[in-house]
Amino acid sequence: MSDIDLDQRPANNRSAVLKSRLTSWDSIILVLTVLVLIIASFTVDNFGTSRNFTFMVLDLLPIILIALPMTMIIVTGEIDLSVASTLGLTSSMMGWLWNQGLSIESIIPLCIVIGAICGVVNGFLITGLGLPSLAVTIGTLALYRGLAFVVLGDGAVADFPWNYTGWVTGTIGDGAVPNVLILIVVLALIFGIVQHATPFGRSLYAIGANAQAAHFSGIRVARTKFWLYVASGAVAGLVGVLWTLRYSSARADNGAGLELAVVAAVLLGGVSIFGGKGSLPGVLGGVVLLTALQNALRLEDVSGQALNIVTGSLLVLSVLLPNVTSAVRGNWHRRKLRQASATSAQ
Amino acid sequence: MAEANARPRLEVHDVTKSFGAVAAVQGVSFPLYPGEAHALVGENGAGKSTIVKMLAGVHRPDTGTLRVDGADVDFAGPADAKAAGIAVIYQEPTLFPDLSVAENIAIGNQPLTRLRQIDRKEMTANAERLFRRLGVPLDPSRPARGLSIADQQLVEIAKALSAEARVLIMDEPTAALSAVEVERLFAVVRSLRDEGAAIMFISHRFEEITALCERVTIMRDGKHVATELVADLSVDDMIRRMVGRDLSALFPKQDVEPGEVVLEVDGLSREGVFKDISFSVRAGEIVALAGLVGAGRSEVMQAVFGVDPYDSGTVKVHGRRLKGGSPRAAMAAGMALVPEDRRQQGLVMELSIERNVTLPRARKLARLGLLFGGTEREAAETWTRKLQTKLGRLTDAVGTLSGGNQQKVVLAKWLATGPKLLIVDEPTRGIDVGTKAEVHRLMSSLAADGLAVVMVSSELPEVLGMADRILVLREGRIAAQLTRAEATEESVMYAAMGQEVSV
Amino acid sequence: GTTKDSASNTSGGGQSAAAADPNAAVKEGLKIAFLPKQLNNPYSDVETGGGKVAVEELKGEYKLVGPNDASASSQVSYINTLIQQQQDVIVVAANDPNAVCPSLNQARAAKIKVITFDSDASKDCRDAFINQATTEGIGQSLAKMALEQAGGEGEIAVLSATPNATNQNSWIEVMKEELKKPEYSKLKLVKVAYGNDDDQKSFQEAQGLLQSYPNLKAIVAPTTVGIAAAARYISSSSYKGKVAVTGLGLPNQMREYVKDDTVKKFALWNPADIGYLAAFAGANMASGKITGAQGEKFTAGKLGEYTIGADGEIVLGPPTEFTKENIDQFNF
Amino acid sequence: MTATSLEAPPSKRFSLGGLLKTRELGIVLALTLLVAYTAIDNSRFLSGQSIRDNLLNTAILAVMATGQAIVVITRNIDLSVGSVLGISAFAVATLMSNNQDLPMIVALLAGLAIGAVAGLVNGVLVRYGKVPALVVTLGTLYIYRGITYSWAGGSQVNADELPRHFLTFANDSILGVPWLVLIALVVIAAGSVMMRNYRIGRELYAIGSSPPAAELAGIKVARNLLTAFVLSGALAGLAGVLYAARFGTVDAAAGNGMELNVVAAVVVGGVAVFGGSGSVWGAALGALLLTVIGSALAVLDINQFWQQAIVGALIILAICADRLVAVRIARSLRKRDAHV
Ligand SMILES: Nc1ncnc2c1ncn2[C@@H]1O[C@H](COP(=O)(O)OP(=O)(O)OP(=O)(O)O)[C@@H](O)[C@H]1O
Ligand SMILES: Nc1ncnc2c1ncn2[C@@H]1O[C@H](COP(=O)(O)OP(=O)(O)OP(=O)(O)O)[C@@H](O)[C@H]1O
Ligand SMILES: [Mg+2]
Ligand SMILES: [Mg+2]
Repeated sequence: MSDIDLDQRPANNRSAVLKSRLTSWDSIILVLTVLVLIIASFTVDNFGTSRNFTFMVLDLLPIILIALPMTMIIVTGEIDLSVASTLGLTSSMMGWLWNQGLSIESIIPLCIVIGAICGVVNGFLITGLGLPSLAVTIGTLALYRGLAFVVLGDGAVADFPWNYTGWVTGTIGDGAVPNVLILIVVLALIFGIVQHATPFGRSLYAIGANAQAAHFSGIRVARTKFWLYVASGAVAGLVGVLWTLRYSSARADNGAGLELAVVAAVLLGGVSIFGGKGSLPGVLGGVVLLTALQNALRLEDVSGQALNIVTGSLLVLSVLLPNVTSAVRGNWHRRKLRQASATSAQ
Repeated sequence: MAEANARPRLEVHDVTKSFGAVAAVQGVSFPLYPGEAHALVGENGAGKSTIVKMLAGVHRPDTGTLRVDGADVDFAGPADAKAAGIAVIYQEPTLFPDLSVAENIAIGNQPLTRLRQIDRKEMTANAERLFRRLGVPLDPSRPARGLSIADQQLVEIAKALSAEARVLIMDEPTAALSAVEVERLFAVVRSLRDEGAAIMFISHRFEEITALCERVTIMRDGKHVATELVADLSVDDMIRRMVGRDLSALFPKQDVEPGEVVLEVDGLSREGVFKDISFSVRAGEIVALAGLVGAGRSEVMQAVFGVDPYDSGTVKVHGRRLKGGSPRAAMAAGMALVPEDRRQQGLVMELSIERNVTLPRARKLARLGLLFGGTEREAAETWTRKLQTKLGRLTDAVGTLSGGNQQKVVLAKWLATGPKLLIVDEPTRGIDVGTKAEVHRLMSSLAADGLAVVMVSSELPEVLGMADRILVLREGRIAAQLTRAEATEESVMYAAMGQEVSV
Repeated sequence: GTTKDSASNTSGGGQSAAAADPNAAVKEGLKIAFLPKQLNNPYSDVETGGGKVAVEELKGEYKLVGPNDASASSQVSYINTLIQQQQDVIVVAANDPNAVCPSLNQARAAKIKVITFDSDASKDCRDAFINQATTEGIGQSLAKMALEQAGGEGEIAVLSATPNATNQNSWIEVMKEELKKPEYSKLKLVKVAYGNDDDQKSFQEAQGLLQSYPNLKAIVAPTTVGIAAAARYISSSSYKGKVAVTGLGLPNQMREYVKDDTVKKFALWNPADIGYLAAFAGANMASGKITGAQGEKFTAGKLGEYTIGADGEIVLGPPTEFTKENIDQFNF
Repeated sequence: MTATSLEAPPSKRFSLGGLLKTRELGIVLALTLLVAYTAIDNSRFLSGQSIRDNLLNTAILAVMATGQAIVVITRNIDLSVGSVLGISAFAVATLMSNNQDLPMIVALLAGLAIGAVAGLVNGVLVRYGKVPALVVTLGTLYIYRGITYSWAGGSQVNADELPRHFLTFANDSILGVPWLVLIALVVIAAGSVMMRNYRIGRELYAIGSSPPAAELAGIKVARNLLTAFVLSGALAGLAGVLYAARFGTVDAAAGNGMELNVVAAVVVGGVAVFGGSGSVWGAALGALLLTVIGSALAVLDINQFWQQAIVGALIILAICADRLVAVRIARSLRKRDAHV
């Protein structure tokens, strides 16, 4: 029975709706993000500069892009741990194809297709054969990374054309707005609209919360999940391209370990790992919060190890705090009721 | 029967419980005496299950007290209630799908060997004993996963019996059972009662209450209305006090001239589940599928709707053959299925009421492929109101509704799609009398407007009252087709059991 | 479209070489930041430790930053941070010669001097490179030790770091060339295995080598993690005394195995000196005494005078060989 | 429902039990095939030294997999085990290098204790903080590792600083069985018996099978979950000690990334990630299989670059095989219920 702990049903009026919306985790995280940005700009030297802004955008680029489809996947109650390896494989393939003499204009779409194929394999294993996604993507995590090494071995390919590598690291008209920010905004808008304002997006939540009921409602559960994995693979492929261009280096080990960072960011954004809950704005806030905080702390010479502790604590606190406050509020409410009935009895 | 002045085994004293702004229970008091069966009745959402959960230690009363043998108790959790000798059968089965049926029954007090290891032999023997007592042909070593709702309910009952409790609380244990199982259950409960246990029984079927219980507590809108001896009240009295008004005829079946054939099922088979099922349904007709629990009625209709696959046979809607295994194709052809298990199949508990109602129709409600809250809210508003659903806000999670109101949301969800063929599986399971009449009237008038209806039901009065034709399934095959005129309780039961019975 | 052949790789950045002023004084208060491949690696700790000593002698501000993992891209964020903090010198051991390039060039555009040590970045994105020894020198020394340890003939195998470690790969290349010479004709290199500079993986790779090649005479590990793991495995297995281990290692890590005779000889330069030299080169450059052009000379404290070679390379000196006799004189 | 069908025929139950066991049988089969193939290629793969090496390598993973299996069975996960191993290994190595005379048992107990505390923190956050286990342990994965890094910095405990008896513990054996393997076997056996035959074990299965039902059944969910996490932590701590003894050199990165191996072992071993089913000894077999795959690939002289890809492919194959067996069990169940 899922309603055991539903004691805190919000009050039935307009201000309560507003209150519950304001205290929902994604609004808290958005407020927190803005707060961190403002405080850091005033207190941390060099944080508020336009160059640092560019650096930050470049740092969060891979996480934020991969988080877009990952959010949907986690909302349906599944997970994709193979994204970083898909990224590595496309990066390798990009280097290999470049060495073969293909033009960069044809390599980029090809790489996205390769990423999508990785997603097709995941999707088939998970929805076609009905295997658990955590297990499957741990397997393909190893498989794709391994294939990346098979393709490019220990080498690195570095001589990508300057106009492409420069575009990824550059800014619009050499101003303060990085080129890739447009890409982030466009993709985030597309994914946001699909997730929150289309029948497809609605069905994701139903699938995550109760796949059987979704099936009974005419939602094609397997097919929906399948396409999510394809999207996840394609985006990972795109990020593989961007990653390669940003560092002008195609290597088999590119992006290793990124999957945990992405999952952490998505969870920090208030998406439930059990599916059925979460919003994209929250996730975007989560990613920005994490990156901004790390950037600021690094500028303050906080060591990498301490950053680990900060990241971990943030992750745990992000879910812990709302729970604790609501529990405290519930207790207080009950005590008030009891007191009221005690005084009225006298 | 217990003496009126005997000390109550368990007492609910002036308890109140609210969920946010919803006052589910307000100042209710009643006693449970040893050796007596006590009924708790009320409309959907009256607060019956909430009281059960307080007695079970799931919820803590906001105010008021519970007393066991005269002493105040404060249950911190279900374990405490269990320790106080209270066994509970919840409204929704709560089994462990991965554990064997025997383990499910024994969990918490498994028999132990001398090394404090679990004595599996003894455990299985226990389960077998209980099943024999209940007359259930279940294999104790099979996992609970895949049991039908009815079988799950039976395991729940066995579980409660095995606890050898001094207080047995049953929240609609019979909702999924057919007459035979109910009778067996009552026999067991009566013997428990005679051994001195206090019984609390919740049901929306009044014939069950008069058959089993000595005392009844009536609730309305969370408030206590009356606690009286059943013998002193007529069924109509009970209903009047519970609903607060008089009710009209229970089964207002309108006679309709059937139209063209809407659904044609021909030779449908699925290995191990059902075989060679053929029937057809015309517009305006209500066809009932009767049979014992486990006869495969739900499976047949799920295969017709496409949520389950089938091996051979055809399904035609309006003469056009329907692609198998695709609920979406079925919906496009104008079919709707109200499933039997609302928690697993009917609703997404975490989602809001409006989202649930519009789930199958999201695509139709979208403008330019986009959905904005307004249209969804309107559609949900219309249908939940039509079905008199008791709810707070449409944006509340559907899981916060009472069982019967959840059932209404499922109905609303499918009626909102405007189907030509409506399949309803146990449509009134857990629905109170008032609403049940409402649902029946609704089905009847929809049929009058040309809707073809297939109704799977374990409630014989409902089947007899509503159906134009009755198909009786036995062990996955059609055992008999009866017209409204031919059908009597005896003839249906005879076909269902394949032998002479006296019900 | 743009293909490999048509692409023009005029990557931006860089800075016009100003003329050197050999008479300028080395400035005080320079901000010199060290960015090793990865923090908490004992070897790079010794290197940066040397750097710290040098920066103190130079009365500068020493800073040590770095990622927890040795991946190509994780260094970039740190370089960016150092740019934001306006350091005067960045001393970096590149995890990938190209991945750090755009950032290093941004640093140089911001008037920061970039010195690489330990493992080089692309030539056109740093000002000077401190080479621990010439690639040839190390490759040859590895081949020589292998010949000695294997007793002049038989099968040998290499246990390297990651498959794409620049240093290791170039040394192994030289070693392979060397093995083609007649005096090595009886040595047979049967396999290059990779332990990814991960202790456990290296350990298991050593096991795998011995199972696949029962006649192995020696394992050559040109990485401190690999040699320690291989030595540890051999010392605790039945192969002790039959299979020799040699390569590049840290005396402190290897002392145990040298003393129990698992390892007879291995080599290394003094890593602390690398950091020391890098700090001095950076300070001299930031003070305008040198620009990184071939032939320029500068003094590096206790190490004496150095001359800049071709492509801005500064070579520390020949590696030291460690044996049971001399190992106790070293503590790093 | 006829009276004749009331007695469940015992023969059927027996065959079902037999079928259920095939879940682990699948892994055993895969293992046998792999070993046979490798041994045909290189007979030294079956030599005493090689078997010993494989068992020693499995031991640490298997100890951790035992704890992980228990947690996963409760429908939770413990991703912090790699970091717990790291913190315990470093702490114990430091302890032993500072106190050369401490007996081995103290080291083992210290490791267990450190791990248990780490596990307790996880458990408390999961249970009382109501934070999903994946989130908690992903967080503590970072936190515990960060603590180890901050404490150890770049320092390393080397073999020559550790007491001799501590180092030889890894290789010493009684009756030909190395201590390390013996400890692993004891842990696996104890874990299996606990999960199969004791109330606590069955309650853990119940919790994983349906958490809300477990609450309602009056199972002491909090106590049981804490026990599971403490066990997983303690075993990871124990693994840390074994790691320090076996590898001799310990730095702050010990056990980095190990969590994925452990989870892979558990999953390959047939423990369902959604809880409620699987067994401890299946997980141990999974650990053995993964280790043997690793060493077989090295022995078969497979190109280094292909190795990781093959490991990935084999993991997927193992999951597919497990699924196949599960589907067949389900089908036979349905057949048995059929009355058509
Ligand atoms: N966990 C909960 N959170 C919020 N509201 C709840 C919760 N549980 C019950 N309610 C509300 O409390 C009221 C009483 O519900 P309850 O389940 O006790 O009704 P019931 O009498 O059992 O009805 P039914 O006959 O339909 O089962 C309903 O209005 C319901 O919506
Ligand atoms: N998911 C499933 N897996 C395996 N067996 C199942 C599953 N669902 C149902 N069964 C079995 O199929 C048979 C028929 O199902 P079911 O009991 O639902 O039929 P029914 O006539 O609709 O009965 P009712 O609706 O009254 O419960 C039963 O024996 C049941 O145990
Ligand atoms: Mg109820
Ligand atoms: Mg049914």
